[in-house]
Amino acid sequence: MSNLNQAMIEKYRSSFLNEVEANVEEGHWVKMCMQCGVCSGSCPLGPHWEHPPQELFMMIRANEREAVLKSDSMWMCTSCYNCIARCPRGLPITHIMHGLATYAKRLNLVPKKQPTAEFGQMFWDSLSKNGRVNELKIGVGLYFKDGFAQGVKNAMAGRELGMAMMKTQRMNAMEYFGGHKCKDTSGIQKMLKKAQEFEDQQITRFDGKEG
Amino acid sequence: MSENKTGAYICQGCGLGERLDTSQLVTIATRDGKANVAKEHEFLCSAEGVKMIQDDIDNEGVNKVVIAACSRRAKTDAFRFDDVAMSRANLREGVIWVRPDTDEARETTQEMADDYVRMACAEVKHMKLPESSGEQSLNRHLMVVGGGISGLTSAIEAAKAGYKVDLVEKSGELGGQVGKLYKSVPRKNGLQGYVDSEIGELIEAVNANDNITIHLNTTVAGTEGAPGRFKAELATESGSTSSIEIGAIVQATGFRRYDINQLDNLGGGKSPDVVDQMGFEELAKAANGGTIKRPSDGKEVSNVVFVQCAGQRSNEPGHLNYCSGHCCTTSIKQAMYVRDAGGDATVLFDDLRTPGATGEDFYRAGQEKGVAFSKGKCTSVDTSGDLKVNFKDLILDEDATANADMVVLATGMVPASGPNPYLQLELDEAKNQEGQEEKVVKLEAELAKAPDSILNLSYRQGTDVPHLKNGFTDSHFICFPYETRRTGIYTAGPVRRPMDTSQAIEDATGATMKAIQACENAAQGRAAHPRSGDLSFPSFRKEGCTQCKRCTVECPFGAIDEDEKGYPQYNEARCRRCGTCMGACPVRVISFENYSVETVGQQLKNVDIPDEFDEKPRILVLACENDAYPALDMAGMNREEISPWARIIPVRCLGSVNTIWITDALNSGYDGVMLMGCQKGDNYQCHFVKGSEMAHYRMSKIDDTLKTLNLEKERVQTYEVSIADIQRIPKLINDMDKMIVDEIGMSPFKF
Amino acid sequence: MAKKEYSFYPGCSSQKKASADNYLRSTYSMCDALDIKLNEIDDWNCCGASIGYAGGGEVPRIALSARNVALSAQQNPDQDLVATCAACWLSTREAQERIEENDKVREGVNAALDEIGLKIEGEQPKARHMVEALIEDIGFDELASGVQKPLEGIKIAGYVGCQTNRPFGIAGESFENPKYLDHMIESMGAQAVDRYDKKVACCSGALMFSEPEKGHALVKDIIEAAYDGGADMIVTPCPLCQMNVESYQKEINKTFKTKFEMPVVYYSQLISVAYGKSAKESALDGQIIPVKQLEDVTNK
Amino acid sequence: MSEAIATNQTILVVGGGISGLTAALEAAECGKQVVLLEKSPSVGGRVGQLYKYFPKLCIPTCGLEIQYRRLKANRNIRLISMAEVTDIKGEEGNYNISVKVAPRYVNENCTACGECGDAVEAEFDDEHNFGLGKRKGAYLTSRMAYPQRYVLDPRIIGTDDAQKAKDACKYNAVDLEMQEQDMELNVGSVIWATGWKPYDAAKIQPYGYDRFDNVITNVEMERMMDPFGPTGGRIQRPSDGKEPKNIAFIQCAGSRDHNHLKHCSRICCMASLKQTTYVREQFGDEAKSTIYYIDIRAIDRIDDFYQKVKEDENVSFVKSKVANIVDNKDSGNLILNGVDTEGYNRYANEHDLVVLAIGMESNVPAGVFPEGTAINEHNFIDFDPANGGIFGAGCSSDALDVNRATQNATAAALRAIQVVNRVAGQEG
Repeated sequence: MSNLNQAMIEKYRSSFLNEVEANVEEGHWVKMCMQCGVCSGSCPLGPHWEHPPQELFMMIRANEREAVLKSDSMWMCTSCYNCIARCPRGLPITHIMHGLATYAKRLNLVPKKQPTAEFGQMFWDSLSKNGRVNELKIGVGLYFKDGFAQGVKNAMAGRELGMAMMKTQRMNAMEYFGGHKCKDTSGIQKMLKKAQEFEDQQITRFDGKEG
Repeated sequence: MSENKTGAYICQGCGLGERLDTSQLVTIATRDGKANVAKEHEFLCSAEGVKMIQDDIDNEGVNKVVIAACSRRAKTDAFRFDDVAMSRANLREGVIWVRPDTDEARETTQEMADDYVRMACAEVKHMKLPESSGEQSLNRHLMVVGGGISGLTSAIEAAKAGYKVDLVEKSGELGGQVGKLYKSVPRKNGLQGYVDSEIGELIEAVNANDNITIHLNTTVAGTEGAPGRFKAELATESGSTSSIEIGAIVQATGFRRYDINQLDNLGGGKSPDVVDQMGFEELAKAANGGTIKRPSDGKEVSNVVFVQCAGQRSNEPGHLNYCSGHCCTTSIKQAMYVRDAGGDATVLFDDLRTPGATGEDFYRAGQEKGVAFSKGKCTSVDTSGDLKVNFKDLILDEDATANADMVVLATGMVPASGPNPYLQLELDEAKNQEGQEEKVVKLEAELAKAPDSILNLSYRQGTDVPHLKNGFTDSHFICFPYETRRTGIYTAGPVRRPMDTSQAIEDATGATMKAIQACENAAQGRAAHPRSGDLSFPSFRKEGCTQCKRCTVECPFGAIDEDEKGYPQYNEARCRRCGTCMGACPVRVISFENYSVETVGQQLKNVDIPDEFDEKPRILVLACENDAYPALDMAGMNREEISPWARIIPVRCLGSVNTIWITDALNSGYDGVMLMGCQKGDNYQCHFVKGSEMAHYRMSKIDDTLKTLNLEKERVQTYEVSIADIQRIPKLINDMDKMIVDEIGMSPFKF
Repeated sequence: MAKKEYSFYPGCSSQKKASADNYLRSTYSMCDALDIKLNEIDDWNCCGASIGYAGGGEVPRIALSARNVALSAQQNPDQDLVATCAACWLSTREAQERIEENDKVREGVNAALDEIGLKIEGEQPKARHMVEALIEDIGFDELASGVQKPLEGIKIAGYVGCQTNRPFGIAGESFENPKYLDHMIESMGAQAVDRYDKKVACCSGALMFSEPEKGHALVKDIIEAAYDGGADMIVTPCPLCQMNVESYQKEINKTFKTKFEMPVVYYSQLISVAYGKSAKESALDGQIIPVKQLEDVTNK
Repeated sequence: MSEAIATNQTILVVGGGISGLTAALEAAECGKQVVLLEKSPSVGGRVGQLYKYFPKLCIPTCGLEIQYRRLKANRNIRLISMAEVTDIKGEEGNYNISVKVAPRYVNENCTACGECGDAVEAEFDDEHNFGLGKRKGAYLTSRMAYPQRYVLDPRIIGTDDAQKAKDACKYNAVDLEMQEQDMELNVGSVIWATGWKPYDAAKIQPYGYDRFDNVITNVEMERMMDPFGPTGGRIQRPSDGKEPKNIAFIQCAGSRDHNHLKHCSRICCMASLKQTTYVREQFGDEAKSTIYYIDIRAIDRIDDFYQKVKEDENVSFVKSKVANIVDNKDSGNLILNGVDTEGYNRYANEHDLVVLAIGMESNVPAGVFPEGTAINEHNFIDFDPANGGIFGAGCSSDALDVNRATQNATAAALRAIQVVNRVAGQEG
């Protein structure tokens, strides 16, 4: 899918807003923003956003495609839904942020080593493999995502917590060798594959004005 | 007149009986006030009390009634007697409620009451029941000037109410600016987006209505008369003239387009592809739903930038310093045209102004359609090649450039009013004075730029309706939007203030309401707002008149003309009964039946002035009946203490205060005189527009009089007060008291 | 008390020896005390949680929830689908909404479900959070009436967090100052911290794993505000909140030089204890920071 | 009145605020018979609660005084206070109106001498002051009250206080036996002008009106400025009575918001601009006002007022919808969190007092109008042929300022006159 980005650039040459509207989950809401900034002010991780949501919306309208899609900002969303609850125009901002992140990922534009993107991918991989999430494997994976040495360091630091979790029966070392999973994992995988195919078709088939 | 019979009725209720010696008041009414009948009643406003008075009117021939009880503002339902002159001595709010209930205060409180009874008796003695002047005529016929949306609305709404209308339109067709629009902003349900204009149906309805006569290619060559009896000369382009008689006039002359060439930094006049909103409408109309083609080369427009507030809300020379109110929704509408034809549209705005329910919904509709909105300040439009709009993006805080096939500048509305009538008068005056050459040059230059007259009024005070600001016609624009300064002539639509189509329709309907009301009032000889229903009107004693023209100049409403000999010619139906003419008259020949130099002069003269050694000063307070007097009433309700030396007389307007009252008061030994009127100036609150200002002007010259009398100038003070000055007004009076007692001492003019 | 029955969706964390093992155990204990029968959906799958977007697109994510919904309808027809995890509940509800409102999504989801012989059709089971079921189907008064060991003298900060509260929340409650958890605390005989400032603040959710420093800062404020309010413990309806607020206190203490040792429990534990269940049944042994005051109650 | 227009045709005006008064007076001064209903004990409505009008900073009661004088002088208007319409049936030219009149317990004998008010002990929240102060159980709604007649609070009926009021009155004006009355009116046309109410500020949860004493509404601020109001004309903090010299104004509090009122309430921008001048008036150079806004809607000619306020260096403008407010528990100050969207500046600004520029909620009731009456989703009465002879006026037709409300009410008067003229056969 690496040339999907190029394809989209060509297709929506004049308007990133149209591209977002067509391809980003809930993207058609972006035009409804009236720049009040309540979302930006409401975000718990607000200070860590280089471009807060309302500014991202403005950048989308201003055709600042690269800056938006390569941004680290929407990866700061904790899914707290404060912005949605307060937005006077009813924009599903949380979902739009998720959608932008998803879209950036599909176009391969996510900044390298974006921790939430990496973590999220591990999470997804885990659940799509087993139908359920293996907390331990993700945890360990997270420790080692930046290499073995860093991983050992992280693991040492988190050891105390790990022990506590084990002790309170809230983590099980055996999880690493199997653990919680659905019975019909193959069915789930088939289902997800089909769903993904359907979604891919949407991007390449429709120009966004449809549906 | 022997038939005059005065009845004075003194109330004992609400504590008056306990606080005052009412039997003494009866004696005073009879002895000093010369009342033929004087009675006390324990509860005068009760059914029995009122009946007692009514019986005297019916059976004893009482035709002048003095009610000595509460304020004239209270119990008006009870004390309403037909066909008698009435005066009210305010003993409750004006006396016992502003004085302490103590033994020491008893004597001076009684003196106040005594005086107010004397004053009321004196006043009523000089009052006459207003009678018809014989000028009235009923003419249910309006002239509407201007055939745009406002004028058409006015015509049809008047016709629907059963009135006849002459609709005068300068151009060859009806519809005005709205007629040139491709589509309209809806008047309701803004979410539906733009709608078909209603103007076509409206024109049809006007054409089809038998009550409406349409005059195209026609202007008003002359207008004379007054509400109920206006005469207008209509002149057609071809040179023929006709004359119509109408009861009232609605001026709905709309607006002119701001000259886009003045905005050359925004590309105005430099590229045919930079247009104003009306220009864009013309293109949209030509495209009729298809893609708009740009003027320069006919290319289909796919990207349009709308620049809001172009040459507006700005103090730069040549710009309009106001907001035209409609341009945000208009640009949204036009951006929708572009979106619907498949193009991109960006609106560069500072504050997006789409107020109300319909407005905000329309904004959302524009967003739904994908119109891009950017808070940005356009710095320039580059017309050298493809259009480039340079702007500061205020949200992203960066300089940005947008390419565009076309740029639409949201320029403002310039009111299509007539010339400011006072310019010519000012010029005439300046020419007659020495050393005003500079002013003459300036005024002449201004006049040269002035538009043609619209109404060509034959009024003494000029040809057109006065302006308030920026060429918009004058109105008391918060509570009473339709009070222009020319009674019976109502302006509506953007000539009055900038507005959109929806508001123009409401405005024109409202103005029409006032116009038909003016016809009805004129038929009855009744005053228009704010002294609605007043039947009194000014007249003058010709033999005393010196033709000084003060009255004709000072009338805030241009109601008084001059005859060929220079005598004032009153036009009762134009008059608002403020009495400014009466106040202006140096020889005191102007009066109303129930309000005159005498009715007030006799009141102040009938106050008992103790001699100098009693150390009981007297302070005359002349208080505007609309603001100062109600404030004093409310001071009473709050039991604010007021100096027992004050004697308060309500006046219709401070403009009606004749300096003779001041001189008389000082001559008869008053120690101080206070005038209380409303705020003047740009944000005037005077309901007679100029009354308070005129009073201040006259009083600025009173110092000479004081000097000749050898009196301190502090003894006469003029104040701007408001109805909310419930504590301040008593304090002003008490301060005057203190100043007299502590500083300047008693007047030497006591006998 | 009439027996109530729900289709139960515990979610990944509420599995045996998973991070909210104590939630699962206390929930069963509480339901036993309240005479509620939970019919666990057989072979339920992960909801995708709030972080799923990083790996899966819209349709795959919604398909995950749709599978659970379809299974629930199949296995437990006519029963409300009750989740204990805020994210599970939220994902399910959102998925249902999206399926209802967006034809394209419904088409895609059903195409995916078709691969495993399932389908979303007709009226979907109503997805509810456990607290919603408690409040709406039982009510505070009735909850209070069954209390055997009132939690007297215990002051508790009701930490509602985000996803149980927004965007859906509990009917009739405000987003900024929901009161239901306070009412629940009071129903159990304990005292709720009045004006707990961080009641609806974010614990950083899933970002605690990827952005721990940022997460710790948020949690620090949440605990601090509880101390400011004089709380003995925090109670929460969300497994991620519980985990985030309870388990990082040592690290937070290191970073911020604080001395936090604030127990964080589930409402289900409060109810279980107040209804006379043992410490073990109430899963008090699942606390990383021991909650002595509740243990004391169980020993009464 | 002229013989050509029938005088037995009546126009009903519902609501005695500035719009209803204007509509009633304009019609009556045209010779029409008018019945004017007012729900509360006296007319005047919202404008009677304002300290000053924008942009002239003049006094609202000044205009009311003129309207009252016109009302007192006009015999074509029958004013019924404490009256509410419960049902409208019929069609243009012939409506049957059901009216409920609440007991005032004081008859027309009342001289407004105030003895009953002095005698009664019970006190209640004063509606005129939005509950900021108290009033007696026997009271005059305000100094400007018209009809100038006392009213007994129904809550004292049956208590000793009621008897005390009765005993105190020398004029037999207190009538404790008064009952609610039903009334049926036949009219030709209806002008509906029941105005607006301030949106319930407590519903705007992030601003904590119900949690923080020092968050007030702009209508409350108007009452504070009244020299005889609950604070004696001083702007002060409800929590401690201190002078708040650093005040935040939050625009669109409940307006332009799909969680609350979707419409723009139009007046609030100008109201806040105006109120910055109050702050100046009271605290001079120490006064600091900050307006948090989305768009400043100082529309049309009065934009110059905005320009003037902008020149005041102690007034600042932040383009931002405030995200939330937390309080500083020690000082009672409030910390406003948000983002200044012009250039993305995050702020946590501390202010002494927060004034919510509260939205305007229509008072148009449900279940009163004939089926098919065009009442839009914002609860305003549209101008629509479907409405027959029923016309919304003032803020029953849209969120309007006083000028537009009076203008609109004047227009409504003409529309109603057209109906009764048509009925009388004087058609166009």
